[in-house]
Amino acid sequence: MTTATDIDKKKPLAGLSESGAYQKMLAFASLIALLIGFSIASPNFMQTSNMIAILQATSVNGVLAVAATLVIITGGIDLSVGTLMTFCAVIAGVALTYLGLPLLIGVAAAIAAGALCGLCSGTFVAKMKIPPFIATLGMMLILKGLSLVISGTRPIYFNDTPGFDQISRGSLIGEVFPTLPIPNGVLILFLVAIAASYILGRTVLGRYTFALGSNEEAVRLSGVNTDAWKMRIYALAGGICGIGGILIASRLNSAQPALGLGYELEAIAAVVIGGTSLSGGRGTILGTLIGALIMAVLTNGLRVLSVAQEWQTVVTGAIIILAVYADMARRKKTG
Amino acid sequence: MTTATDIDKKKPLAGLSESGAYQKMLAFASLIALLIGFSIASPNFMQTSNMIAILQATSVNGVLAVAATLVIITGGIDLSVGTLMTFCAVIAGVALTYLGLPLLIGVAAAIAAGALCGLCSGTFVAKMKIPPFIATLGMMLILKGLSLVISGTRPIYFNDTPGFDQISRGSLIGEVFPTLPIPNGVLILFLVAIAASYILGRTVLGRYTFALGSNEEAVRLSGVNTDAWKMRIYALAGGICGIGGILIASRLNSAQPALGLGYELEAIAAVVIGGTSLSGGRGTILGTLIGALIMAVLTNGLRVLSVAQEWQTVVTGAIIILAVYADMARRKKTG
Amino acid sequence: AAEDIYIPLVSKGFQHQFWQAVKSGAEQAADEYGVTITFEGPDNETMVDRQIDMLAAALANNPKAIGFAALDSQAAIPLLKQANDKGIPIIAFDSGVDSDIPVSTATTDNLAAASLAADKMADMIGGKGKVAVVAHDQTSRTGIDRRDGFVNRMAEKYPDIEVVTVQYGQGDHLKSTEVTKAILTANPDLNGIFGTNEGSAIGVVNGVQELGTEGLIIIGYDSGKAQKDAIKSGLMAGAITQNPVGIGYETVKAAVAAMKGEDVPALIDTGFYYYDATNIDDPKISAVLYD
Amino acid sequence: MGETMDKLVDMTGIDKHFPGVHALKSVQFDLFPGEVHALMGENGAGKSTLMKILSGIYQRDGGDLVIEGKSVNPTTPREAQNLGIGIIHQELSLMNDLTVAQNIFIGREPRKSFGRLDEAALNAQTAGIFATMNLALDPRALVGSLTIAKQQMVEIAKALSYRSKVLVMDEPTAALNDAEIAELFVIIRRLKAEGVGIVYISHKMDELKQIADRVTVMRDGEYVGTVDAADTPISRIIAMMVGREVNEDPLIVPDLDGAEVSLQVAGLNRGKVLHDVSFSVQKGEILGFAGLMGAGRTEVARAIFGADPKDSGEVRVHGKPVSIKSPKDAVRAGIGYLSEDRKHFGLATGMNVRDNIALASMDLFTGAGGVLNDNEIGTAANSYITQLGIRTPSDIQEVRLLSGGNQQKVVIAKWLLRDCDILIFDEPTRGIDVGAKSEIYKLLEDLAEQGKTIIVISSELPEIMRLSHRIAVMCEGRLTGILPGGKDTTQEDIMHLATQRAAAMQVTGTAQ
Ligand SMILES: Nc1ncnc2c1ncn2[C@@H]1O[C@H](COP(=O)(O)OP(=O)(O)OP(=O)(O)O)[C@@H](O)[C@H]1O
Ligand SMILES: Nc1ncnc2c1ncn2[C@@H]1O[C@H](COP(=O)(O)OP(=O)(O)OP(=O)(O)O)[C@@H](O)[C@H]1O
Ligand SMILES: [Mg+2]
Ligand SMILES: [Mg+2]
Repeated sequence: MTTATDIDKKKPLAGLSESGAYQKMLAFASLIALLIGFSIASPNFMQTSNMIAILQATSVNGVLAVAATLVIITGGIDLSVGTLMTFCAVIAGVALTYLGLPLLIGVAAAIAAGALCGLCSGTFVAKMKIPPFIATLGMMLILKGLSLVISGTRPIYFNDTPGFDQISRGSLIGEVFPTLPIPNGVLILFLVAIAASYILGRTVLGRYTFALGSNEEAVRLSGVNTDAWKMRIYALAGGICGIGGILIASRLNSAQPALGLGYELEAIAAVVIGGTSLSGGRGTILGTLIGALIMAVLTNGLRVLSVAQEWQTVVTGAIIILAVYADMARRKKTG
Repeated sequence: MTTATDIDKKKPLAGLSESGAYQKMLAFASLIALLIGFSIASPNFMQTSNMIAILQATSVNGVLAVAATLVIITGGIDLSVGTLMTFCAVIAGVALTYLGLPLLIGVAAAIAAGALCGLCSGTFVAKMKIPPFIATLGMMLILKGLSLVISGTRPIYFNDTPGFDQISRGSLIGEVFPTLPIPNGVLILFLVAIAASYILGRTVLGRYTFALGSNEEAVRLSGVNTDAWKMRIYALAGGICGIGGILIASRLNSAQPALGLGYELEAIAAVVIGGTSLSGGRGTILGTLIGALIMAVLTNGLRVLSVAQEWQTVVTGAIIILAVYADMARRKKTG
Repeated sequence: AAEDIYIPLVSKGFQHQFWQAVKSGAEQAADEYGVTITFEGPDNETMVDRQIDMLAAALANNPKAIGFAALDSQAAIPLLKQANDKGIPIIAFDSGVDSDIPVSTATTDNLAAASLAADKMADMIGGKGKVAVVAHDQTSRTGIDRRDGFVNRMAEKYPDIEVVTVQYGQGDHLKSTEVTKAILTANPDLNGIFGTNEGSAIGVVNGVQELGTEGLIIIGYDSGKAQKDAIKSGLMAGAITQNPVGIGYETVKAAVAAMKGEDVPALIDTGFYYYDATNIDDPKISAVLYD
Repeated sequence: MGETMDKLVDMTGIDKHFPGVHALKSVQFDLFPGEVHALMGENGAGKSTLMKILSGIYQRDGGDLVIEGKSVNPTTPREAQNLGIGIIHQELSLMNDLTVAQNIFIGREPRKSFGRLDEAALNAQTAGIFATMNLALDPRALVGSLTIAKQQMVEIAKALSYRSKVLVMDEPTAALNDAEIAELFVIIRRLKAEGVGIVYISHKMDELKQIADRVTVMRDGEYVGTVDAADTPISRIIAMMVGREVNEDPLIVPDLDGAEVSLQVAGLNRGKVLHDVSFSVQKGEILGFAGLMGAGRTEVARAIFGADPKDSGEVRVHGKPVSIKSPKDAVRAGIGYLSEDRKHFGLATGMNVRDNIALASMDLFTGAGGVLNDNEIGTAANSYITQLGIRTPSDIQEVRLLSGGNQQKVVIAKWLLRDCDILIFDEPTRGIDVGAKSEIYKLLEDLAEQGKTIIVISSELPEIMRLSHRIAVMCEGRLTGILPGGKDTTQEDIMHLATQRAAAMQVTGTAQ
């Protein structure tokens, strides 16, 4: 007490902020390295249009990765993000095309459906004590099937809803700065990321997200209704997947009911590359965004270089390992 | 310090064995319930030939699930089991068909390749401190690509290696008991399971597998070379995937280089349904076998019932959740 | 009773619109002939062993005949033999099986169809320039045949046309979109793109739309509402269509005939067509298109 | 009835079963406002279990719980909190990834509108609590980066922040040094004056006279009796706990002239935590390490053992230099290290007792093909279970189900089984009951007599003085002196060395 030295005073947030900042910078460094590498390898890579294409390619996976980040910080995992996205797209299709409801209601329905499904997963995990892996794997299959059932295994087109495809493809920014036609989908990703960041950093929900992932039992022993908060986090993640559903439906101007399987691994990969720990308790949205960008740049760059498909896969795998290794090694060095 | 008193010497093994035995029995109960349910629902379900088909369908996934169990008990995860299996099948194809080596050498090459790849993953995890999720995700992609590269994106047929297809398809049991033509693939699965069970339960490697999953740092501070043991476990799991590769290649009489993606989730699902915890430290091979059987029975039963395919997915998801829930609920009741 | 006649169709896929069209043709025939069918296929065309598990489950229900679209031409032979021994006739559809067990095969010649696409493409870009292929799969039979049919034809017949790249989007609309954009980034002077199935073709259209590229000749494969719309609006020059409904229909029809011991032709070519804005409303064409 | 009305807590006939363990057999306990009621008993007697029932974590199987005259049945920690019951758990239960302030106010964060957090208020309120505790700790520090002692202080601050009527302290001082304990007692006295009832659990007998009003003793899950702290000699309380007399043998410093120097450490450096540490220990000697919290004693042990990388320094075992890069090398060289943090570094708590005891010695039980001889492991484990009196239903009980003190004994057994020449014990008796403590002292002395080399790190000066043949004192990462053991050295001598550089470091500290 009195003797408690002043060692701690010197580095107030030592552990977190410093290495945290470093870490983000490092993932960022990998990203920059990739960008530079591809620019040198192909003169066509570094064009505004291609940069915008990369950003747009990030948008859907980025939104899903943000959702996955929330769940992963609680110490869980969400395998259902991909098929939930599809399910929400189908719900939007049913609302807008089959029922002919107004655009806003369709969008709201998709997000609400996402939140509801997230709440289901959350209930399975929190109340029924089913391990998140199984609960969300089950949801992944259920939603995959339901998307097909509801849509009648047919794509639902949004041709009757003018403006729907503009949600993702239009460019509000481009209208103001014509030289920078960044599509709305990218804008939405950033808004989602900022909101999620804010929730994580500044609200009670965010505080409990980290607390649950850090030591759930301790939180429970402190008298917090951990189940209720966990369900809310899963619901929030589900709602974000709903936004992802809107984004993809808008981009394809249709709800493709068979899509979405495999997207979960990509999203989780982005999260982990971004430095979020799968054991929970720590993670950042910024890191996840960078992780998603790394994946998108990698995929795009290899394609622009016309690397043979089979080698694209090999190189992607190797670079994912290397990027995380560089991160690890340097994090270790800086303490 | 005197007496360790009489605190219930009466039930010596109480805590552990009982609930342990219960748990296995419970997963088993879910399996039996499924079998009975399907038998009632369809007279065609409970035929010898269909039971054998179910066993046959379990064999490959079962072997992969056994491999995944080992890694999961250490507290890791192995996403590469599916593509590693394929890679090993391709290696067998190269050895047997392209190089024309003798059968046994081809089989050995496949298993050795598996062990080597497992060792790579293990090195990434143990030495380079890359989270298992990323290390094995990277390996999954690398191996997927390499399988295509090595095979020239074409299936490799084993038509020149007579007897190769008998490894999985033949039936030694059937030769002795003609009414019970259980294919060798199933036999091999059981042999692999027994061996893995033995290793987990009776050898140092197995003991460290559990210890690493329970508290790696404590094991390291006990003077154990944790890195080396972890690498061995990953290598063993890789070798088992090699056996899986032989099984599937033999069953298809060909190495299909694009196969394997998505198999990892099924294998992990079998592991978790079987009661192994994804946070490591606990798990059984018997449980994993039952988990794999539950998946296979479910898939087969729904098909025999001619349930529409989209509903099959929904029902599978729901039953996976329910099976694990029943397990959890009763485990909680029995303490 | 007629309901007892059970004919399972084990397909290569299920969710794609193409397979749904095959399914609808099969159901149509099933109605006509008063038989019960089921239609199943794995999630993607790499899952050879899953398809065999499906075949095994189908056999358990004592079918009278089986329709089978083999993912691998050899892998299922033991099971097919087993069916044959039980006297269950097998009708292959979509692509063949390396065996004489199937009594009939209802299929499209994908190689020839893709060559036709190459001819049309060459014609439209004036016999010279650069083209690319967005294919749906690197290893499946249809993926290989359509890619090779197109690429080989170009190499053989049109020396001034260069196929600059073949890339794969798994038939996933979104992935194919990104693939297309990357191809266009790398090859700004591209003249045409061939998309080898519905998802790939839509992806190409999407990618071109998002980049705002103009003057590109796009040829697609199969149909679907989006592709038809793109052709009508001129975004897409045209597409190859098979006759999926016909494939399904003919498969069941042949199965019923074989089951009754009637003679069935060893090969039923259900044909393919090139369609564009000019003939899309032709009754003959619109009959083989699906939404 | 009148008396029960005054009582804050009245527990009677409390019964609790766990699978395989009858943990509480009709136990009674009561508490008045403004009193410190000590709860004593051997490891595994059921103290923590009884308090967990009081605080809503476990449900009792039988008996009555009356709070302020009302019969209650709290089923969650929150319900107990609402009844005015706060608890400091024996095992730290903190969220390492959160800051100190965030931990303290978890579940009660100051909020602005829309669920927004008021982080400034959070930190200010935490700073306020620390001020009343006279504790210098940054509210924004990550809990995971703190030493165990500071984490313990955070737990205490958290419990205080609830302003409970009943405060349960389950071994709050196990990880604290004397100065901190003194500060804690100031807080306890203040709370007493405010009318708070305090349940105090500790294995440090000397604390009873300082702080307790009444003492209740439990043994084997049964109530033994309640006595007045002031009038009852400690030896009587110990006898109630253990069921027999415990005799303290005096320290006999052996003559080690000419004995082989078995461990020699020279010029050990590690970052900012260790500066040029050199010492040597002889065969048959017990070298004590004293120092304040954060003095770097644990760091020395970990660096020797290879648990952390060292920047420089030489280690010689039996005169021969050894290169120790990992614990594996250390164990191979015959060095064992019992960590101060058993939960994180000592035990695989999900595994059973027998495997934990054998964890460092698996190679001794490994036969051909890597097959383990489980019977031998069981036999060996059981011999230590008997020797150390580890209270467990069997050798295959999971370690996490043992009481804290018994877990500690399991770790000790692990290193005894490994049979190292040189044993470093870091806080070996943390959380161990008096009876067991004296057994462990005897054990260490026996080991030394058998020719083992022993280093004991302890924050309890009496323990250091009771055991050490020589006493090494550390301060701020430096070895400030080595004192002879026995009567010639006083506590003041040790404290003098332990604080020697504090003044100097304070200056450099502020200068930085
Ligand atoms: N959850 C549990 N499951 C099974 N047994 C338990 C459980 N919790 C405690 N026990 C057992 O109940 C008995 C009492 O344990 P408790 O933790 O109350 O002891 P304690 O008096 O606090 O000991 P210590 O001084 O070592 O902390 C011990 O034998 C312990 O092994
Ligand atoms: N993992 C760590 N990373 C950085 N610094 C550490 C770490 N562990 C301990 N320290 C610092 O090292 C110094 C000594 O550690 P420690 O408190 O363990 O010493 P000690 O003398 O063993 O004290 P005690 O055992 O009483 O806590 C302290 O200043 C502490 O803050
Ligand atoms: Mg206790
Ligand atoms: Mg220490």
